[in-house]
Amino acid sequence: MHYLKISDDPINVDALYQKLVDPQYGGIDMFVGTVRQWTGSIQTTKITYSAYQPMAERQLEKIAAPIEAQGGRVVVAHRTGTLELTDIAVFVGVAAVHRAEAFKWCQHVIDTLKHEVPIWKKEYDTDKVRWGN
Amino acid sequence: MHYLKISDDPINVDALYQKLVDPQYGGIDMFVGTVRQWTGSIQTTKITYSAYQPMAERQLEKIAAPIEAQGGRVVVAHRTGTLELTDIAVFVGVAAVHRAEAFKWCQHVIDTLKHEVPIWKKEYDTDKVRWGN
Amino acid sequence: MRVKIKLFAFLQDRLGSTVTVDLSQPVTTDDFLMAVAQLDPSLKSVLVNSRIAVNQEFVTQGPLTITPADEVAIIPPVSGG
Amino acid sequence: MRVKIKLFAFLQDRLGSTVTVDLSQPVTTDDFLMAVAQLDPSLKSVLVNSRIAVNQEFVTQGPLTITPADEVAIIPPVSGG
Repeated sequence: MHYLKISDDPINVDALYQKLVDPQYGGIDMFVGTVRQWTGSIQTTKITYSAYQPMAERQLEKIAAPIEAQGGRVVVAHRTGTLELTDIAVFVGVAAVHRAEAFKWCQHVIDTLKHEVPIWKKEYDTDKVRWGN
Repeated sequence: MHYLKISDDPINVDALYQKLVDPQYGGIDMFVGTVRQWTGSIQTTKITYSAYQPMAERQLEKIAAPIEAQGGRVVVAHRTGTLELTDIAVFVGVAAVHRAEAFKWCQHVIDTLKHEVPIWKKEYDTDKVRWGN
Repeated sequence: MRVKIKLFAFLQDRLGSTVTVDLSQPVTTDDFLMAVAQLDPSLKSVLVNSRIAVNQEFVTQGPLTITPADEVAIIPPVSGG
Repeated sequence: MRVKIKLFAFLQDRLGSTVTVDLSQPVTTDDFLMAVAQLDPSLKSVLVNSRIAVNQEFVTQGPLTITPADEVAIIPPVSGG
């Protein structure tokens, strides 16, 4: 039942929320990562995301599988391409019977994604271009 | 900047998400509580929420204030009236510079709401009507 | 002194949205709860788990001095969210 | 044996989306990284923090036997999310 997608398409929060709705669930936690303007004194103007797309979707599959095996539902969307300030880079949503699991699993997915999923950002800052964090 | 509302109006995830978007933030965590069908062997058909509305909004204000003082933004909406299965009872969204704070604060708001905000549910189950949890 | 008390949830289903009780000042939170329990002893188990709000703020046990302008409410265990 | 390696992110900006290197079997992950480092020694600091994927799965150090059908990629530190 999960939905894991890496694409150039803009991310629509409401459409992804709808995929998590089910009478069996009572708690849905959603994390949205957006393009932030300031990191200390560094000013970002845009970010380009690229991915090793088929591997990235396989890695997401591995992160989602144990959560789904425990009865949760996982929805992840990650943008590629060029994003402006406030654009959504990533959406992670987890639906669960109870809220504590929804929070725990959602945080686990985004934390793991940031280490194990081959996606990279090229950040255009006013002083220079930076790869990664 | 926070938005705290208790009302009979249906909750629109996208409209509330938009209130959290700001170039200063990079992480937005949103919790949505929906009407669940099964609690063990008890089957719920609908829930009516009622509130001591002005006090409930004051209590939400107290929960949000320290988070906003630390730079976050808090958006909470809670329904009153009769809700069917999968309807949204509560939306809690927190925007922060970094994701760890967004998660921590969002969970804090919903956990505290469930103890300190005068809202009550009357649950219509197939076997009987139950007040509270 | 006659004090009007707002009721909610299960208490409101049983006794209506307000009750009026006689109390002597100063009043403890237990005095409010016990005055309502006298109206319907079957509510005692809910009342012992309830809190008191005066002017939309939770109050600790008291003693409190209440004026007719004050808004007093009994807050049974909440179950929002 | 000649092996085609996919590159991403900063490495791709510098060397293009694939490079071909000569390696003798069996191969360790360090062999892949060092072969690319020889093409541009300034990339060494990124390469030492990179991982190897074979057929879209991370692999540990090896030794590995690679066939022409295998898809080999160097995965620099990821920064999605």
